[in-house]
This record gives sequence, C-alpha cells and structure tokens, in this order.
Amino acid sequence: MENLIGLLVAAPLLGAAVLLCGGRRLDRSGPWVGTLLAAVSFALAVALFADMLGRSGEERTLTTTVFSWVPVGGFRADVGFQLDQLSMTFVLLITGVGTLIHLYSVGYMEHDERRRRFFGYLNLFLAAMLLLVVAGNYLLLYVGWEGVGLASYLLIGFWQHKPSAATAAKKAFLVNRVGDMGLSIAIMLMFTTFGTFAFGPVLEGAGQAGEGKLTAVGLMLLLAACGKSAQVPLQSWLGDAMEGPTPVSALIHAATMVTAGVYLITRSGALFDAAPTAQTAVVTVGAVTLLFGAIVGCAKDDIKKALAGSTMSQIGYMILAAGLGPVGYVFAIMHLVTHGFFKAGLFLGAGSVMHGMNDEVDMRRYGGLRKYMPVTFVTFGLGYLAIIGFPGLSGFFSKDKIIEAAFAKGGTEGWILGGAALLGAGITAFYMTRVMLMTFFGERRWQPDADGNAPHPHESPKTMTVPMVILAFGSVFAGGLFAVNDTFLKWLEPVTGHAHGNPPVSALTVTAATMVVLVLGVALAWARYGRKPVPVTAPRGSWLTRAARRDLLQDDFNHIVLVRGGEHLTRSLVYVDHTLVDGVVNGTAASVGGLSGRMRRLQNGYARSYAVSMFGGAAVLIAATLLMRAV
Amino acid sequence: MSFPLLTATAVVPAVGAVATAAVPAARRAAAKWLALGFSLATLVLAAVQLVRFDPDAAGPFQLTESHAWIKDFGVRYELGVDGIAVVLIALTALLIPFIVLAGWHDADPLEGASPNWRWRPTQGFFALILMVEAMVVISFEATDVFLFYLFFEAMLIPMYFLIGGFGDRAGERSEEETAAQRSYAAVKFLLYNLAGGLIMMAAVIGLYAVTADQLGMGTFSLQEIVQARADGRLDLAPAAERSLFLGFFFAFAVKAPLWPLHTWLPNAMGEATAPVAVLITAVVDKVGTFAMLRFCLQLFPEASKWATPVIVALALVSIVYGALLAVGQRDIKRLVAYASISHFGFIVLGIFAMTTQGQGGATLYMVNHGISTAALMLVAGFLISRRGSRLIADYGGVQKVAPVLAGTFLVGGLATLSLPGLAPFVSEFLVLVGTFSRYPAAGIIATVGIVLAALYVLVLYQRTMTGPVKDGVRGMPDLRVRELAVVAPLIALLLFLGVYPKPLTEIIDPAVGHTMSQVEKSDPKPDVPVNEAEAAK
Amino acid sequence: MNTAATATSTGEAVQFWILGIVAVAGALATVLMKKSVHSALSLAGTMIVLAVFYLANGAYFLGIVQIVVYTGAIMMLFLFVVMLVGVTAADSLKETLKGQRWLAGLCALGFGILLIAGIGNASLKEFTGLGQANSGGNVEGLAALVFTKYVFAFEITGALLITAAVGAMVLTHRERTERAVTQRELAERRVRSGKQVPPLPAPGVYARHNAVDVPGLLPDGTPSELTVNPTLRARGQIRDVSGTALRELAALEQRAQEWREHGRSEDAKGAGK
Amino acid sequence: MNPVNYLYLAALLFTIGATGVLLRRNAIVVFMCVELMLNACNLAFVTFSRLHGNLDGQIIAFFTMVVAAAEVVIGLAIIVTIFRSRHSASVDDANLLKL
Repeated sequence: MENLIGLLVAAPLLGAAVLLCGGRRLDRSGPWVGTLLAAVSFALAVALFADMLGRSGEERTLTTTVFSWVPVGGFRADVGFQLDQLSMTFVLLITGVGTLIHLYSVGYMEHDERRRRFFGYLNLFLAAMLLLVVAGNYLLLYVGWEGVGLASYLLIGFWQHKPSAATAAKKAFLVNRVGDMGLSIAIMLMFTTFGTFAFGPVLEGAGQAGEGKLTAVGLMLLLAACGKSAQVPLQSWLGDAMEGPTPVSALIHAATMVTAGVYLITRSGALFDAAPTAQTAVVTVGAVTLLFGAIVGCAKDDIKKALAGSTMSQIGYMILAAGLGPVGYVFAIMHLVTHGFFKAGLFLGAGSVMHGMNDEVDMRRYGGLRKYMPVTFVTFGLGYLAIIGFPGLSGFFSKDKIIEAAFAKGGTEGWILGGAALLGAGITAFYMTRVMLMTFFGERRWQPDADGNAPHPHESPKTMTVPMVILAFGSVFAGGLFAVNDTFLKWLEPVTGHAHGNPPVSALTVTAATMVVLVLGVALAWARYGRKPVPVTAPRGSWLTRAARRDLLQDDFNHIVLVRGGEHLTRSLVYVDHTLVDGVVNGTAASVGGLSGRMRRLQNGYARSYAVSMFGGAAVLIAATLLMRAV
Repeated sequence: MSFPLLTATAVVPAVGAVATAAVPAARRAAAKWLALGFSLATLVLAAVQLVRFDPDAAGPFQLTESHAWIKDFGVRYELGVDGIAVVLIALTALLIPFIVLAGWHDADPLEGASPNWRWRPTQGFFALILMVEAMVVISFEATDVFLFYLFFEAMLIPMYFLIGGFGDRAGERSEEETAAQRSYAAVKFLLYNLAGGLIMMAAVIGLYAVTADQLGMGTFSLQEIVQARADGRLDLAPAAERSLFLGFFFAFAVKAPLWPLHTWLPNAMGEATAPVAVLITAVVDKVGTFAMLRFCLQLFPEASKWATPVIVALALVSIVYGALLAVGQRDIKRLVAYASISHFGFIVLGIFAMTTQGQGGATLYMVNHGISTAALMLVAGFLISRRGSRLIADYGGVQKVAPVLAGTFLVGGLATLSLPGLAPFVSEFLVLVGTFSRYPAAGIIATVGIVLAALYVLVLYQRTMTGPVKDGVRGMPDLRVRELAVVAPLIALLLFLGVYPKPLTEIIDPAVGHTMSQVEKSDPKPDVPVNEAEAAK
Repeated sequence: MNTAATATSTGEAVQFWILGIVAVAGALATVLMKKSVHSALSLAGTMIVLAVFYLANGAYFLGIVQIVVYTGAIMMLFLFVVMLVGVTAADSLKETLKGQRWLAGLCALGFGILLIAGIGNASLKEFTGLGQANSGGNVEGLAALVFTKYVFAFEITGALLITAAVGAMVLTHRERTERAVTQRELAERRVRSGKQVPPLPAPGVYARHNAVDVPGLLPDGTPSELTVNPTLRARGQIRDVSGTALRELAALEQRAQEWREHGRSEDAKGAGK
Repeated sequence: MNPVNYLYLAALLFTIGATGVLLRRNAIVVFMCVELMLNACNLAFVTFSRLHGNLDGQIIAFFTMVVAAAEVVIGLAIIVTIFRSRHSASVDDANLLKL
C-alpha cells in the first residue's frame, strides 16, 4: 500500500512531464491525457482510502521512506511520505475536485490553442499539492509548498500576453515567497532545536523544547500560512490572481492551494499547543482576515473578485478555528472540505456565466441570467445557500461549529472572536446574496460592447455543467454527512486530537444568533439590490465602499512603501555601485595614469639628458663603492 | 607507478588547445570539432576520476602524484584530489563541451560588420577555452601552493583574450564603441585579478619563508604544512598567520568575487559572449571559492576563525547587495552577473559558517550554481544573438514567438531563484541551515536573498518573455537543435540533482568532514536531541 | 734599479705643475670655445701636453704615438670634418634643454670630487719606477708583451681597424643614383624658376671696397644679401658697410662743396688785384 | 712630488671632458670631449704602469688609442652622414627617440 502513495504523486507529475515536453502532437489529445491522469490519482486515493478504512483508528497512519534525499552530516532529509487521516482528507479533496475541474476545463479551454500547456500546469499543480499533503517531513512539504506556488504562478499568468496577468502572477509568487521565507526559517529553527524536521520526532519532541523557540517557529509557520492562504497582511495577491482562467481560480484559489495554510497549522498543532502566544497571533490573523475578506467581498463588482474576497474570509474562519487549538482543528478541516465543494462550485458557476457572457466579469452588466442558464443558476444557488450557512446545507454545519468554538475560547477573547465570527457570517450572507441577485435576478443589464457584438447568454456544454452538478451535490450533503454522529470528528481525532469546548452560551443560542444575523444580511442585500434596480455604472458609494473596492487601501500601501521604496533603493544602489565602489578603483587607475604621464616627461629623447642620467649614475656608483670600502 | 590520471586530465585539454590553434585558418569547422572532441575526452577522464575516487578512503587526497620540481625552493609537482576537488573537476569537464557547443558561431566572421571588424580568430577562441579548462583543472588538482598559484594566475591570460577579443554583435552600438567597452572590461578583469594575485604571491613567499625558517627546509606542500602544524613542528604566530591568511583570502575574494571587490564581474560578463561569461562565472570563479576551502581554511585555521565574523558580514552584503543590484539592471547579462555575485555570497557564507551543512552545501552550491547559471546565461545568449541587443527593454512577448526558448529560460531562472525540485535549492537550503545553526541572524538575513532572487528573476522573465510581442522580437526563431542540445542536458541535470543529490553529497561529505577537523570545529548540537532512528523516520 | 721611490725629481715636478695647468686650460678651452675649430686646436694642445707627460712617465713609445697618431692624424681628421660640416647653429653655447646645465654641473662636480676622493684614499704613497721594465728598452718591452701576452687582443684590434675603415667608407660613400646635372640644364632650370635670371651680383660697391666680405649696396644704400657668400653670412663675418659708405659719400660731397667755395674766393682775390 | 698627481690630473681632465659631452650640442665638439676623456684614461693607465713598474698599463693605453682611432673614424663618418641628411651637426636634432 505504501508505494501507492508515491504513485499518487507520480501520476499527475508524469502527466505534467508528458504534456509540457510532448510538443504539438499532443495538442488535441492533451486535455484528455491530463484529465485521465488526474482521475488515475483520484482512483489511487480512493483505493488508499478504502485500505485506510480497513484499519482501526490508531494504525491508520502510513509512513514510508522512498530514498534518502540530502544526507549531509547530521542533516538527514528523506523523501518520505506520511499518510494519515488528515492528509487522506486532503488527498481526496484535491484529487476529487481536481479531476472535476480538469473535466470542466476541457470544455472551458477548448478554444485556447495553448490548452495542452494549461493541462500540463494543472497536473503539475496536482502533483505539487499532493506532495505537500503527503510529505513526511517539513522540507518535503516545503518542496510541495513552493511547487504549488510555481503552478499557481504559471496558471495565473497563463494568458501571459496580458500584462495584467503577468504582473498578477509575479505578484502572487513574490508574496508567496515572503511566506515561504517564514517556512524555511521555521524549518531551520526546527533543525537547530530538534536536529531534524520529520513530522514524527518534531511533533513528539515539541513538549521538551523551550517555549520561546516554539513561539518563533509558530510565528514563522503562521507567516507561511498567511502567504499561501492569503491572510492579512499577505492577502493582497489573491484578488489579482483572478486574472487566471476561472478553473484555476476554482481549483487553486478556492478549493485547494489556498487552504494549505490551514493544513500547515493543523499539521503542526502540537507545536502551536505548546506556544500560546503563537496561537493568539493565529486567531487574531484569522479573525481580522475573515472580516477583511468579507468587507472587500461586499464592494467588488467583478464577480470573481467578490468570490475571492469571500474565499479570503472563509479561510479566515478556518485559520481562526485552527488557532483555537484542539477545540477547533477538526472544524477547521471540516469547513475546509465543505468550502472546497461549494466555493469550487461557485467559481465554476461564475466561470460558466462568463463563458456565456463572452468573458464579461462585471456583475453590473449581468442580471436576470437565471432564464438563460438554468443549470448554472441552480448549482450556483445551492452553493450560495451552502456558503451563507443555510440550515441543512454543508456550510451551516461547519461554520456554525467554528463560531461555537470561537465563543468557547472563553473570556473577553472568546466574546471578541465569537462576535467577529458571527458578524462575518452576517456579512457573508450580505455579499453572497448581492452576488446572487446582481447575477441571476433583476432585469438584463448587458449591452453590446465596443465592437457591437452583444453577448447572447447560453448554457455551457456538458463537460462544464456535469462537474458543477457534482460539486453542488457535495455542497448540499457533505456537511450533513460529516456532522451526523460526528463522523468527521471521529475520523480526524486520532491525528489532530479534539477537546470539547464549552461555550458560555448554549450551542442553540449561538445557532439562533447565527440565523438572525444571516437573515439580517440577506434582507439588507435584498433591500439594496433586490428591490430597486442595480445601476450599470457603480455609484460612488460611501468611503468604506470605496476603500473596500481598493482592497481597503492595502494594495496602495504596498505599492507606495514596498514597490516605490524598493525601486528607489535599487536605483540608488546602482548609482552607488557605479560611482562609489567602481569610482574608487577607476580613480586609482586614473591617478596612476597621471603619475606615469609625468614620469614620461623624463624620456625627452635628447641623448644629452640621457647622458646626464648616465653620468649621475656613474657618480652614484662611485659613491657606493667608496662607502662599501669605508664601512 | 600507475597511470597519472590527474596529469592526463589536465594535459588533454592543453594538447587540445595547441592542436586547435594549429588548425589552418581555412578549416574553421575542423577546429570546432577538434575542440569539442578534446573537451569530451577530458570529460571522459574526469568521469574516470569520479569512478576511481573512493569517498570512504582514509587519506585526505587520492590519485596523488608527486615529483620534485624546483628543488632549491622545495617546489613540488604535487597533485591530488579530495571529494570537493573531484566534484568540481567533473563540473568543469562537464561544462566545457556545452560552452564550446554554445559558442559554436561566436567566433565566426561577423556578418554585417564593417570589413575591419569582420574577421575573428575562430581557432584561437576554442583553443583559449581549452587552455582555460586545462589550467582550471590543474589548479583544482594542485596540492602544492606554488603550483596552484602558478596556474591560478596563468588562467588570467587566456581569460583576458577571451573577454577582450570576442564579444556580441555590436547591435545598436558602433563596433568601435563595443570594442572599447570590451577592452575596458578585459583590462579591468586583468587588473583586479592581478592585484589579488600579487598580494597572494607575497603571502605565498611569506609562507615559504616561515616554513623555511621553522622546518629548516622551506616547502609549499599543503599536506606537509598541515602535517607539520598537526604535530607542532610548525606553529605560526597569530599576527603572521593572519597576515598570510589575508593575503590568500584577498586573491580568492577578488576571484570569487566578494563585495566590494565585485565590480569587474558585471563588466566582464556583460561584454564577453555568453559562453565566455559562463566560463568566467561557472568555472573560473569557482577556483576562488574552492581555494578558500582548500587553502585558507586548511593552512590557516586559526586565522580563518578569527576572520569569520567579517567575512560572514561581507558575504551577507554580497547576497543582498548583489540581488538588489540585479533588480536594478537594464542589461540581461549584467543582471545575471549581479545574481551570480549574490550566489557567490551564499557560497562564501556557507564556507565560513564552519558547519558540515554549510561547507557541504557551499561545495554543492558551486556545482549547482555552475549548472544553473550556465543554463540561464546560455539561453540568454541565444536570445541576445537573435535580437542583437542586451537591453531588457528591447524584448517582450518572446514566449509567444519562441515558446521553447522562453520555457528553458524560465527553468534556468527558476533554478537561479532556487526553486525546490531543482538542484540549487538543495545547496542553498543547506547553506542556510548551516549558517543558521551557527549564526541565526545571518541565516535570516540571507533568507531575504531568496525573496529578492524571486524578484529579479521574475521581473526579468516578465519583461522579456511575457506581454505583447515587441517589434524586434516578431518572427524570432525558436531554439535550434544545437542550442537545444546544449540546454536540454543542463536542465535534465538540474532536475536530477534536485531530486537525487546523494551521489554528490556522499563524495563531498568526507572531504568536508576533513576540512572541519582541520579547523577543529564541530556542528552545534540541537537543544532537544532526537535520536537518529526517529529522525530517519 | 728597482727600489720603491716616494718622490720624483724636482724637474719633473716643476714640469708637471706648469704643463698640468696648460693641459687643464686646454681642456676647458675645448669645452668652452664657441667655434669648433678653436676647440679642436685647444684639444690638440692638451694632447701634446699629455704626450709630454707620457714621456715623463717612461712611456716613450706611447708619447711618440700620441703625438703622431692623435695630434697628427686624429685631430687633423677632426679639422677636416669641421671644414666639411662647416658652421652650424649648433655652435652657439646657448643651452636649449631645461635644467641640463645645472644637472650637468652638479653631476660633474660630484663625480670629480668623488673620483679625486677615491684616488685620495687609495694608498699610493710609493711607486716602483719603470727602470727595470724599460731596461730592455721601452719599445722592445711593449713589443714583447703585445706579441706574446696580448697577441689575441692585438689581432682583434687589427680586425677592428679594418672593419672601421670599411665602415667609414660605406658610411660616407654616396652612390650616385641619378645622372649628373649638366650646366645647360642648370641654366634652363634657373630661367624656368624665374627668379634671379642673371648671374648673382658681385660684392663690393666702389672700387675701393670689392672684398668678398663686403656686400653690394642697393640704390637706397641697404646692403644686398645676394652679393655675399652664405657661409660668411652664417659665420657673421660680413662687414657692415651700408652706414660707412653713406657717411663717406656725404663727407666727399661736403669736401667738394668746400673746395668749390674756396676756389671761387681765390679767383675773386686774384681778380681783385 | 708623487706621481699620484698625474692621476688627479687625469680625473680632472676626465670630468671636464664628460661635462663637455653633456654641455655641447655640436656633435664634433662632443666627440672631441670624448677623446679628451679617453686621453685622461690613457694618462691614468700610463701612470699606473709607472706606479706598479710593469708595462701592462701602457699596453692598455696603446690599445685604447687604437680603438679610439677606429671609433673616431666611424663616429666622424656617422656625423657626416647625419649632417648630409639633416643639415645639422647638433646632437639635439637627432632626437628620433623622442615620443
């Protein structure tokens, strides 16, 4: 069974290799090859899952060492895998959703002549993401971590001829690099602390290490998570990442990659449990981000950007939960999975809408699309209900638990966090309803574009709708499935451990509060976008709206401080290098030249002056000999 | 006595150089094939070395050869390789064929140049490359300080002519201007390295004087001196040892190059043709860092430890400074040059971190940096040869017209920013870990270099390869077979060494251990030691 | 007789002091004289003095050779060349190189002082005369040495002399590459060139001044360059006559005037009687 | 009087000759000064041979004269040729060494 894990990663990797080096002859068959290999790894995942269910809770963890990777002195990095319930969950999510989205892309990208490469990149992403979750030590995890970064770079910038896309890709990679810096420092700290960075020893030895070091490790891991999962303050890349093709946004920037941060924190739970300070930092980041994302989501008119904001905020929930420690891990992952379903579904829906509206993204130019694309409408609607946490749908269960856990933190801290989570739920309801209304309800608002061809909305082909339907099912039932007699909790508990928090108020009260907030949010949205028609051109809006449209000015801050500052720094450095460092040398050279120029005057070409020097020389010689004799 | 393998490895390219130079002017192609043949022969010999080398052998050096040379000054013709040298020799022998192949047309008569600039001595170009190879190889092999110094310096002569004699097509600039720039770069290269070399010579003589004074008979033999120090027959006064150390280190720091002695590199790499630039940064400069490991640390361990803080600081400056300047460059080749300065900072940092990971990583870094820079620079060279301009601003949207070129360029770039899965990542991480475990602050500062690396690589890629297609780029041909034959193996190697560097680390490890024992340093112990069994899990 | 003496005869001393001064004077003159001819002559003088000193030192053969070869042959050769080369601007003693004079003076002073100091502290109190060496006659003694001990050097110097002779011939011999120009052609060239078609004007103004060094006067009384030999002009040996000639003319006329008036009064007297 | 005085005289003459070489521009005069120096040497040699009581010094002086003769012949020939080509006997005019 163990060697299947390797295959799990190898299959999509092979696909990537074949598709990227295959050359033009694969242009037609390429998409199907990619999809097939994704399906293969999904099949493998299922097989492993079945095998895992076969065994009892404790020995479900599979660890295997393929080969010794970098053995230098005391530094032993192996290519080894660890597959336990936690990673299994991810593997299933990744391969499952991944396969569906491959399928979807077959239809979505069929008119793009570079689609072979697109699928190559998708497979590359799958491989890297799988490596990330099945890695047996932090260094290998780091490999996957950067691998997904690369894949997302390639995919965001897939339409490279668009400068905006290229820039967005670069931005994403750079911001992620900052996070990766955190991860690598964390790994170094582990090495100096434990002499290794394999999961087993590190997590077991966590107790013995000094809290100071653990806090440092925790903060560094948090930094990494922030980068990958688009959490404040490293969230700025996610919005621009929407430049990529929609399937990419669905797979990478909604369902899987962005949740890697949650995985990292949950995986390193033992470290965080021993470092309360780090945990506080984590929950703070989570709470801030979930509000931040939600607020941004409310203001965006670009449907994908709105969804991106929502992604941010949902991941904020997960991080918050993960920061709560054993109380929250399970629910973090649970929300992650359900979110994987409905957010992927929502993005695919959005993609389908754009597909039908020839790539129009401005929701103010949609309206009343439910007539034109029923399937999309239904699936999108279900996803919508799921995300706002409509009772009975998956979002309801997972999110509700998180809010409870937040309250359960206890003390003012608990109240603040819980309040934030609750508020977040309300805002979620508001902006999702807004998206829903602006897109599918109201009267049609699109008109012919510059070169006069009006979009004529139509339903998308089967390859696109089928995955949407499947994902819709997931977003409806997954939550319930997990929730009934705590299946999911029992499944994960051996790995993450679990502690029942006792909220200051009863669970029912929390749920009720959530419902109230939810209704308020929906009602408010209806009042603003349902009752009266939506203006095609965005109104100026309040200062908050304007700020939110600009990602709460966070981008401007980056631009002014980092980009401008950096440019000035490099320019001045170039100048310094040229004038100062090089100038010193050239100055020396020049002075030597001048000196020799003067010396040259002695060679005036007059035999007589040469004779003088000879004569003087002779005199000196005599003097020398006399002195020699004298002494 | 057995077959003198080391001598052969150095002699073959030297003979090749002579033979190539002797080819009559009319038969240009013949000269090229001859050069390629000899470089491949050298590669075979280097491979034999790698096979015959036994990592677990007792002594520090293997395949040794030793003959009296200049008796009166105790100069011996002493060759020998340790794990570090043998790997670097392999790298050199591996890169030269690619350099020859990549420079196939770099010395042909210039089309479209005015008559007095058209002719270029093709035979000379390839002969010089082989000559450089021979000298580099022997300076990797020499265990006699004098012998090493001889070739360390002699290397400058062919390099000087390679830089000053052959450059890119003038492009927008006039031939006169290009020629002027070239000779400026060549002279700068020569002067910098000569200055370093002369100071080193003083130190070499000083070393001889000290040994002659204390051992009765002066010697240059590394092993002998190390041995004498070990059993206390030779003991240097701190002041003397430090000054000697500085003398050696200065020369190597110029060669490496370390901030602030770096400014010759961008000029040289900018003006020389891409293959020659690769020769400079991937092959010749390695001698400098290698010599730090072999001579500075082993001859003057105390002084090395004494100087470590300063050198680490300089290395950090190089890392960050080089990266920042790379970001600020407008010229592709100069950008790569500054990137190399940053990387050399990493290598020096690893060497002077005085940890197994640091030094092992540094050695591995030399190899990987050689390969990755070769990949990036050669592709850049192909790009430049197509457009006839080195300015980043002249390119754009290349990936649209030449996807393969763009792809290989990206891979080279990703290797330069040390993406996991490609070879440089392993070495860079080792260096970082090694540094961090001794100087955490330095480790963290160096990590900033990672981010900056991503910045300059991606900016370069974005500006040249993506976006709308520029006029000069339109209709640019994709990589030709010859060019692909150069790039593909390099990329394959990058991938392989990224996934499975064990073969190299196994050879390097014992040598590094030996060096560490010379310096009497051992790795810092972790706070919470976890037993190996668990670690292996 | 071979006893180490410490002093020479008083006669020789007197001779040394007198002739020594003459020699130094000659040497200085050689260096300082403006005209090379004078230098050559003063050098010859010095050499003769030296010859006398040779004789006084018992080098009879060399003394004679000195007079015959040096003063007789070499110096004459010098004079020949001086005549060949004639007078050039080089003869001026004005120094053209900056600081040359100071440096030369300084070096010379230092050199001389050091040399003399050197000789001074060499212990040469007494000397063995040449009595014994010259016992068989000076020339025979030299001959014995030249043909035995120094025979090789002798042969080689012979070769040297021959080489020198040949060399001199080679150097000074000028191959006539083009045919000699005939009188006719010269005349034609002169006419074609157009300036100074008639022969150059003769020197001299009046019958009383027709020496070669007296330039002819132009109508306005200024001397004409053409009428005197360029060499004389270069040497500055031209007698400037323009002024005197005019003055003499004026004087003559005045005298003539006086004579006329005087003569007239005489007549008047005579008529008065 | 001690014959050493001859040596002093020789030194004096030699110095004067050297100074002449340095000061005069006319090649012929320069040459004469060289001759003067040679003669000074000869005087020294002759004096030495007297001091030591053997004839070797005189032999050397003799050879010096021979060589001097040869040298003069060639030297003057050169001067004449130079004068022919450049119409000047000034050593400063033969300054092609000058950059």
